[in-house]
Amino acid sequence: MGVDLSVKIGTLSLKNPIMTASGTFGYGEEFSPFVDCADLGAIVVKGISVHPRPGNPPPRIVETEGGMLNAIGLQNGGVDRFIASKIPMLRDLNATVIVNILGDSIDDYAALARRLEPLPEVHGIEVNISCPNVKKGGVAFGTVPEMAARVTSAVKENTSKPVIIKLSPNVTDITAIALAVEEAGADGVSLINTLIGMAIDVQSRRPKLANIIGGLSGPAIKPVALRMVYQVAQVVKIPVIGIGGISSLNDVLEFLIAGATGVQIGTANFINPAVSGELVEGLTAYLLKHECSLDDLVGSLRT
Amino acid sequence: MGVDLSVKIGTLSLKNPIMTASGTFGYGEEFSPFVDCADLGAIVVKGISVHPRPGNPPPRIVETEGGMLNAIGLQNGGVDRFIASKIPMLRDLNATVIVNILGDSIDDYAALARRLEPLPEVHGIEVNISCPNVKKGGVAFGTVPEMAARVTSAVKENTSKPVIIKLSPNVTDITAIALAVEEAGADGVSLINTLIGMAIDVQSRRPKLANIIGGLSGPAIKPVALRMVYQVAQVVKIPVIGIGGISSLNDVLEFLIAGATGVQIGTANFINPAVSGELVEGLTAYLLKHECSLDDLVGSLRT
Amino acid sequence: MVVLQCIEEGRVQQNVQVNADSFEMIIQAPKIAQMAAPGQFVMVSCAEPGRSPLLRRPLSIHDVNGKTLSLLYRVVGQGTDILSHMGEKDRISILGPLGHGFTISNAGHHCLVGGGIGIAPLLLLAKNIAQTRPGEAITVLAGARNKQEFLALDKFRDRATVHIATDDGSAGHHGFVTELLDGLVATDLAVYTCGPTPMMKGVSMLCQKHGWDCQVSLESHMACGMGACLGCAVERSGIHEGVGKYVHVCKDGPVFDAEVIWA
Amino acid sequence: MVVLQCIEEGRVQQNVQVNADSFEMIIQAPKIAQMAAPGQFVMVSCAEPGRSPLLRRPLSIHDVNGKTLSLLYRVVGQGTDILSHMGEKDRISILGPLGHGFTISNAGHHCLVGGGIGIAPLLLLAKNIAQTRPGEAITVLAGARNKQEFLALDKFRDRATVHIATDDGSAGHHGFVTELLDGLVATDLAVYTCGPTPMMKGVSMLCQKHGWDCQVSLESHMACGMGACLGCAVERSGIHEGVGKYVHVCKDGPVFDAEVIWA
Ligand SMILES: Cc1cc2nc3c(=O)[nH]c(=O)nc-3n(C[C@H](O)[C@H](O)[C@H](O)COP(=O)(O)OP(=O)(O)OC[C@H]3O[C@@H](n4cnc5c(N)ncnc54)[C@H](O)[C@@H]3O)c2cc1C
Ligand SMILES: Cc1cc2nc3c(=O)[nH]c(=O)nc-3n(C[C@H](O)[C@H](O)[C@H](O)COP(=O)(O)OP(=O)(O)OC[C@H]3O[C@@H](n4cnc5c(N)ncnc54)[C@H](O)[C@@H]3O)c2cc1C
Ligand SMILES: Cc1cc2nc3c(=O)[nH]c(=O)nc-3n(C[C@H](O)[C@H](O)[C@H](O)COP(=O)(O)O)c2cc1C
Ligand SMILES: Cc1cc2nc3c(=O)[nH]c(=O)nc-3n(C[C@H](O)[C@H](O)[C@H](O)COP(=O)(O)O)c2cc1C
Ligand code: FES
Ligand code: FES
Repeated sequence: MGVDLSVKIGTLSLKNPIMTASGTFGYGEEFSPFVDCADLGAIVVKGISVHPRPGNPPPRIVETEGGMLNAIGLQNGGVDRFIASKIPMLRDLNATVIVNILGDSIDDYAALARRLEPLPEVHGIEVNISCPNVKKGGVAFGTVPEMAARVTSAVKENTSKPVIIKLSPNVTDITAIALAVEEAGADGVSLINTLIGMAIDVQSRRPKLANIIGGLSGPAIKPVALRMVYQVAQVVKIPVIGIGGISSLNDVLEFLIAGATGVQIGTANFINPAVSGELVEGLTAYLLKHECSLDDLVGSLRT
Repeated sequence: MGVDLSVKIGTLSLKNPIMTASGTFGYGEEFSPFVDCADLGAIVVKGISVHPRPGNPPPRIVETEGGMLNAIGLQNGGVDRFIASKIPMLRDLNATVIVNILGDSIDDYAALARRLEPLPEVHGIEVNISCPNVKKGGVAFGTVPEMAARVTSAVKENTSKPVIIKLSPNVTDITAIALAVEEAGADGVSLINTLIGMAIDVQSRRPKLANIIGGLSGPAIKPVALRMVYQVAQVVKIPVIGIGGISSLNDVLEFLIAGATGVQIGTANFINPAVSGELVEGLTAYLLKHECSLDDLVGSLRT
Repeated sequence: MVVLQCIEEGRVQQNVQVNADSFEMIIQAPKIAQMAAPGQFVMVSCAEPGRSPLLRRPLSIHDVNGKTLSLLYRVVGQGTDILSHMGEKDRISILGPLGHGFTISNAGHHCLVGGGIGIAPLLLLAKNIAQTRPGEAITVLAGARNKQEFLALDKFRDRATVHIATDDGSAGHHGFVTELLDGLVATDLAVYTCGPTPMMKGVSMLCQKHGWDCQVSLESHMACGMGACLGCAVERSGIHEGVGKYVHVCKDGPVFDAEVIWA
Repeated sequence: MVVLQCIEEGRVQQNVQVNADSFEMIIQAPKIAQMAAPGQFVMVSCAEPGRSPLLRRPLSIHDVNGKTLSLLYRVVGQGTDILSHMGEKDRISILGPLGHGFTISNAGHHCLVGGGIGIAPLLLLAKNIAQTRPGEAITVLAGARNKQEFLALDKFRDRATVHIATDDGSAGHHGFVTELLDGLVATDLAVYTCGPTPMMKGVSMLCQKHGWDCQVSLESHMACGMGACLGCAVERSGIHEGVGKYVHVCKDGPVFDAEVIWA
């Protein structure tokens, strides 16, 4: 298309900056009628843990104004089953695949990195240190710089693949976490994961989610995500991947201008399963029309 | 109306749990065509500082999906002017008045409490601790438990009026801050203040707010506010006042069920200036219809 | 089973009120209409992408006629209210057909049990059975709170014997539709049901008692409708380890063998 | 100055397209219509309270006839797009009348300078001057990008002499409307202007040069429209301490003496 959209995250180079966000795109296959995953910068698959997780009891999702709450509970079949049943399919998709991992302990993260290391189908690892849904695990790592750094080192020590640390927005100072994981060797950071929220059914006086609290996503959180991406991009040297309420080309451009090297599309996949592919085309057309390169755009905020 | 809606915050007793949120209701006068302020639980007036503040340059507000960003910059005429020009008017409104105060230093907060102490028209003080502590390199008082506690004690030492500490949601653990200010003698906590957010105009590549970042309010933040109110109500014994995206009776009920003793209406005043009065009527009607008392409702979440 | 699906910009052909709170919308959507099978559903947009209401709404495919698709829906909240205000020629984005629908049983007698709006997915099923199994008996048992609430019954009458029950006795049997089912004398019977959960549970219990096979069409809140978000989980009957604990309504269902859910 | 205002559930009487991207909406809103003064505005809802688009939209009062109010608006985004789709009998929540409008000067000759959609608030002003100052000269200078863009000119013609200017020369003076103003030979002139900021600034500079008094009608993003949120601040001319640094368009304005803004 006569315009270079490629971006680099550590040693990994992506066709373009448009990725899909973990947990919102399954393992890609469901979307094949709508997107050719090979056209995307990368697909980030649903979070994988060492052992299978049944996930939370229903109800697991509830709509809110401009967004949605989810409490899936990191349901997944575990890494063995992922390798056995999903990897072959991912190979056929021909996509750049980033595997999102999560654990209850540093050892879990290390073990997952080790298991994925030999697989050529896995091009990069995104480490979820921030999922708000499970009482155990997740949260703590993402909210304490030292812990976040330790997870990062543990993963880095066990893989040669580029490692992206996915940051939690439910913190006082996200730049402190970002700097800590950069220091610990992260090849990139992605943000934001969901904001912790809640909804109540007034008639029954029960939480609308069986898990009581859940993760808020969608356009409602975009202003918070954009602010955090801007703040983090100011302080780190590694690539920043923007996530949060991105649904349109304009949203993508806002995040790039704020300093993101790439973006991930989450909740928007549910509303329009073809959106990620459309955004690749839209961004290409925009750059052609305005005769500008990605570099011109990234971090070009005028203040 | 044959139903008791009164609630107590420290020594202050309010007609009902419906208040207006600081900065969204002016000093009450603007709303007199729409609400009789005397019918409300209280009106919380725009934040007051020791010295006048011009506020931020425009643009100061931008709409987002389900919410709005504001960067007013705490514009106010200073405490002297407030006492000279607003107090007489507030006296005539016959309303229960809570004055919201803000400062750059512990001394500012103490000074403000002292100046307001003699005024019978001031029934309570709400302390906005989301402001940067200039001496401490601009870290917001509200983000560090010790600083929040020190502000609280400083204010308590200088007033006999009930003191409500208004908490910032931009923290890792809001319960830690809540416990710290309770320990320091706060009579109540109100939450949440705005989430920090940002928006960018893609065409000009400039921030949509001259201040770059601003505070996100409105329905978009309701799930986060409700979650924080629920968490704080679990751990403190003092009254919790819920704030964040409340526009309807259903919203009010959600916050009460989550554990709030009272609520404040903010952004919704802009969309319907009569909303606060309507919510008092709505809540009254609801309690009558369901033959339940406020106590039955508050904290009645079934989990 | 891989289902073909697409997003189609449908065109509203008509949108008529059919009772106090329900509407039938007929939409030109040739692609989806052509692929649709009984018991499948679609996800319809109620706003521009990114605008609220944010999520698509799942609605069963009520009927198909050539290039058109019919949805029978009850107005219960913001999204369905927006739908009810749509008019001729309006565009509506439809994702579908989705999910695993009804499997027509080899039993010689088919009994379709619908409660309230649950009748919606049963029409296309009845048509399909009549067409593919000429001569086989089709019985429709429809339940409603009252006489006024019944939907689409006439469309069933020329292909099935229809019995009705009302909670208030204003028409047909005074009581639950399950009581009508219990009264059926049949050995070689297949039951297909959609409606309120308690009713469907009752139906499947009866079927176990009588040894009839039974398929139930479930509901659950959905974000994606295509197996990606895992939001639509419902617990399986029996004890299961790990991921096996839940099935997903949008992909494994919405139609399940009753035993999978209740046993 | 205390302005009386209210929230009124207006009723759309008609909503007609008047050029490529603009509409005129006539609304039955007797209370507001009765209170409205030239240069004031209303805040209209584009959605149910609490739904997005969340904030009300500020629109000038273009005209008033008995119990009806007229709004002349350009479709630029989501809110105005929603308005443009409203039809007869639709309800629309209106807050107003708001703000400080035009003050009719004692000068014998009144010049109304409008650019693009900025013509909107000038009609009611022209009518008002004609009515309260019979015999005084009214000149309207209207600017637009091209011939097709002009709005409401005919409504001015029977009360004022109208001169037009277009950027592309497709009608009237080929150039800026400010050039027409500069060409006016008058001593006892009062100028009232609304339009793009650069134009209004140009107008007020000219007025200073000629010694004419000038009132400008400003725009600013607004949340409340009634002086409560302080969101609509614009900087005052000159150096001012503390709160004096800004004026607020919704309350101190939208109409200001030009010197207050530019000097
Ligand atoms: C597979 C399937 C098929 C369905 N078929 C039909 C049908 O043919 N006719 C019909 O009238 N209804 C049907 N429903 C229910 C229908 O989806 C809901 O009534 C509708 O989503 C309500 O949306 P709302 O915005 O009007 O209500 P709101 O309460 O405002 O919706 C809020 C949120 O909750 C979700 N929600 C609310 N109720 C339900 C529900 N019962 N099931 C799933 N999600 C819900 C909405 O999708 C939305 O995300 C079906 C549901 C499913 C899962
Ligand atoms: C006092 C006053 C009088 C006005 N009178 C008229 C009129 O008579 N006719 C007319 O066509 N327009 C008028 N405007 C401008 C009009 O308010 C905006 O065009 C409109 O708000 C755009 O809303 P939107 O949702 O279509 O656009 P969007 O860009 O989607 O709006 C996004 C947000 O920005 C705000 N916004 C966008 N543009 C403006 C603007 N120029 N001024 C203020 N807020 C803006 C909107 O209110 C909304 O909150 C007036 C503005 C003011 C302040
Ligand atoms: C249903 C759902 C499931 C998710 N699962 C995961 C997950 O397994 N791992 C993870 O790191 N993030 C997960 N997320 C978070 C998203 O990847 C993304 O960070 C968040 O939704 C914000 O982006 P959005 O507003 O575009 O959706 C999930 C989000 C949703 C809505
Ligand atoms: C325009 C505006 C100005 C505000 N000014 C103040 C202020 O001066 N002091 C304060 O403590 N909170 C201030 N707030 C925060 C509100 O009081 C409230 O905490 C927040 O808006 C969340 O509630 P809401 O979603 O109902 O608006 C302001 C909010 C807005 C929108
Ligand atoms: S709705 Fe997303 S998996 Fe079923
Ligand atoms: S718009 Fe709120 S003060 Fe002017």
